[in-house]
Amino acid sequence: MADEDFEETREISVAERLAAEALIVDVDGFEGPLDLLLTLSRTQKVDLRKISILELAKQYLAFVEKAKRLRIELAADYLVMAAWLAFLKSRLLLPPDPTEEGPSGEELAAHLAFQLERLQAMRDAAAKLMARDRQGRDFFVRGIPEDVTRVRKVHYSATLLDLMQGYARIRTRDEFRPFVMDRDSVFTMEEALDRMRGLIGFAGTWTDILNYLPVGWESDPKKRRSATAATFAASLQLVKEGHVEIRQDDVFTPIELRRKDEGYA
Amino acid sequence: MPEDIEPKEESLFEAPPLAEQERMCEAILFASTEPVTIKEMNARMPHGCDAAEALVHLRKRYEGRGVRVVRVGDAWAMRTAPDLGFLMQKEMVETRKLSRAAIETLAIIAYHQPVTRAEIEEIRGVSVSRGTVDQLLEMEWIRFGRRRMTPGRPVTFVVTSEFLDHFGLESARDLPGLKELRSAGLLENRPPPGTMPLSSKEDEDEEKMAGQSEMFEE
Amino acid sequence: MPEDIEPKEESLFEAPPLAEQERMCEAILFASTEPVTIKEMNARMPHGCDAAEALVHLRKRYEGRGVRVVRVGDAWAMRTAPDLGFLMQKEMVETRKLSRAAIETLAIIAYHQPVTRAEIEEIRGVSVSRGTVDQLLEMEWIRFGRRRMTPGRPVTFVVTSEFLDHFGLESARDLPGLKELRSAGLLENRPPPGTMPLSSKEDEDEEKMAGQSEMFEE
Repeated sequence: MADEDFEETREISVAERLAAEALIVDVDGFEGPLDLLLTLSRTQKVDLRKISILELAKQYLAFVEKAKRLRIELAADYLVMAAWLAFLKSRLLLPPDPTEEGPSGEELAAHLAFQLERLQAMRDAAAKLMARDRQGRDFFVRGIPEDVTRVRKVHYSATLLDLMQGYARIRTRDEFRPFVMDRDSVFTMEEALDRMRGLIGFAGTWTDILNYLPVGWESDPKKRRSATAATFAASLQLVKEGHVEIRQDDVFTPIELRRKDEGYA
Repeated sequence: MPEDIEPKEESLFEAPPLAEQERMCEAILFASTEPVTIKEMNARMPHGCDAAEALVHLRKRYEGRGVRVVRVGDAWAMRTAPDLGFLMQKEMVETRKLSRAAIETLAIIAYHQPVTRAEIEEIRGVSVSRGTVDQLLEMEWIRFGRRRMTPGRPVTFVVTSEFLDHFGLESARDLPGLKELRSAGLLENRPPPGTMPLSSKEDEDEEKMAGQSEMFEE
Repeated sequence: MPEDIEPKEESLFEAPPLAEQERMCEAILFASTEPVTIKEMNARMPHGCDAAEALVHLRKRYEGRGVRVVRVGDAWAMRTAPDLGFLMQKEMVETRKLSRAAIETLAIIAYHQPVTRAEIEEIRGVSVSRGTVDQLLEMEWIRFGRRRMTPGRPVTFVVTSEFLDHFGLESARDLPGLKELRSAGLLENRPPPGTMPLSSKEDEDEEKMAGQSEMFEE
């Protein structure tokens, strides 16, 4: 392989060899193998579209060979490219083997040509871009800009409801107190049951249950409320036990009860 | 770079036409970070230019425009027209809920006006911060009323017509009383039943209404 | 502050005459170093103004003058005429010298956007150093675009409106030679032969083209 390459370098003209040597000296100035290939391709002095990739591969391999002879260390990617170009060269030179898989030498060469053309196109575009009229060099922005002051206007909102609720909150605050059981004004259901069991025997006719409230619990609203609730609950318990009957004619009318006699049932 | 930029050298070129000089003045004044004197303009413009004359034309051109050529000391600059200064502001309106302290203070003033700061504090049970009152004054929802004829002659606060406008009230008397608030279910937390002696509540309302009407009569 | 500056509010006032609107646009653009969008102009001008229409007139008025009204992306700005750059030595800003790698990378991003780092490397044939991208990001000439919907979800790069402003481009479609490069197929991301055109790769290209056309078309 190496011998073959060496043989081929002899076929390259003196001028090309000189050019290759100049390139080697400048090897640090290249941005990788593609950049070097693009520079080499210029020595062909043809449109990039008509470039001979086979020729280019030979040029590149000669360059690498030369560097080796001059004991110049080439970066790994240059050697990878050299190996790939050697492979490409063999593909391009040998007649296509129909049994072989993979892309043909022509396809690979075409892609390399495309890559070179694209890179060159981007370089030309970059040059055109940098040559444009540029801000701060060819045209200028306003020298004394006026600041745009940001005025933050806070708009406070409140509704009539907020206002009224706020007022109500203040005016009723004193009326609140932590919830505690006021034992002395609570009449329990057990107490009511005891009381009613004693009295039920006398309830032969319909009687308002409020008549069963304990004495002294009618006037104080707090006591009355508790006693009423307890008495009502106790009445229901007595109904459940089958001792009394209960009725209410209409909504909010007095609740009445009477003893349930076997004879009446 | 044209050679004729060097002002001291004899130029073989004629001075650019006046219209061109005007363009140059315009560009220089636009891009300069500070006002430029005629002398400096002449130094920057090609040989033979007359910045003073070009400026006269430029100034005329910008008459009545959104931008003007103005004199700053012995130099010149371009500035936006003063009547368009409002365009240099970017207004951002932010709507914020009034704080609870402010709402309560406002409510007390509305229901009890004219009311002193001490009275507001007594009703709220906490001190009223200067900021809260200032905010309401600034919003023009409250204003100072007559001084109270009591020791110290404290200032009083009353609500304004802007306040009435905002809340859609014809007068502060239209504010619903406590009883109405309660029946409308506006009391956030009802006190537990039975804890409120009915008679005292009624008294309170009556007293309030009496106080209010007294306050609103001139 | 006139109430009618609030664009959302219904105004009782009619919009100012067009000549007045032109003055306003002039003042706004004149006062700013940065390009201003139509939307922002409308927000700052009184209710009912049409900055876009006023701008058409303003732009015409400044044709051939020392200062021009230019479009930068979806915003507008005033800039001195490029032929007068020689007057502005005083204002010249030393742009940081960009390396060849940075310039090429910038051009590739501009012409191929949105483009991934891998694609830039594929085109240049060398790896892109972190510093190069950082420098362009720092200059605000490029920014991150959307992530590519391919394995690894690589980030893409696109150019910014600052880039357009710096190079005096109205939009990325106005890049020099863009059409020719595209019709020559040189903006394609052709996979090397032999690499199986993976479905994901195709997706990528499709998306890329979609992204590009989106970027370059109105």
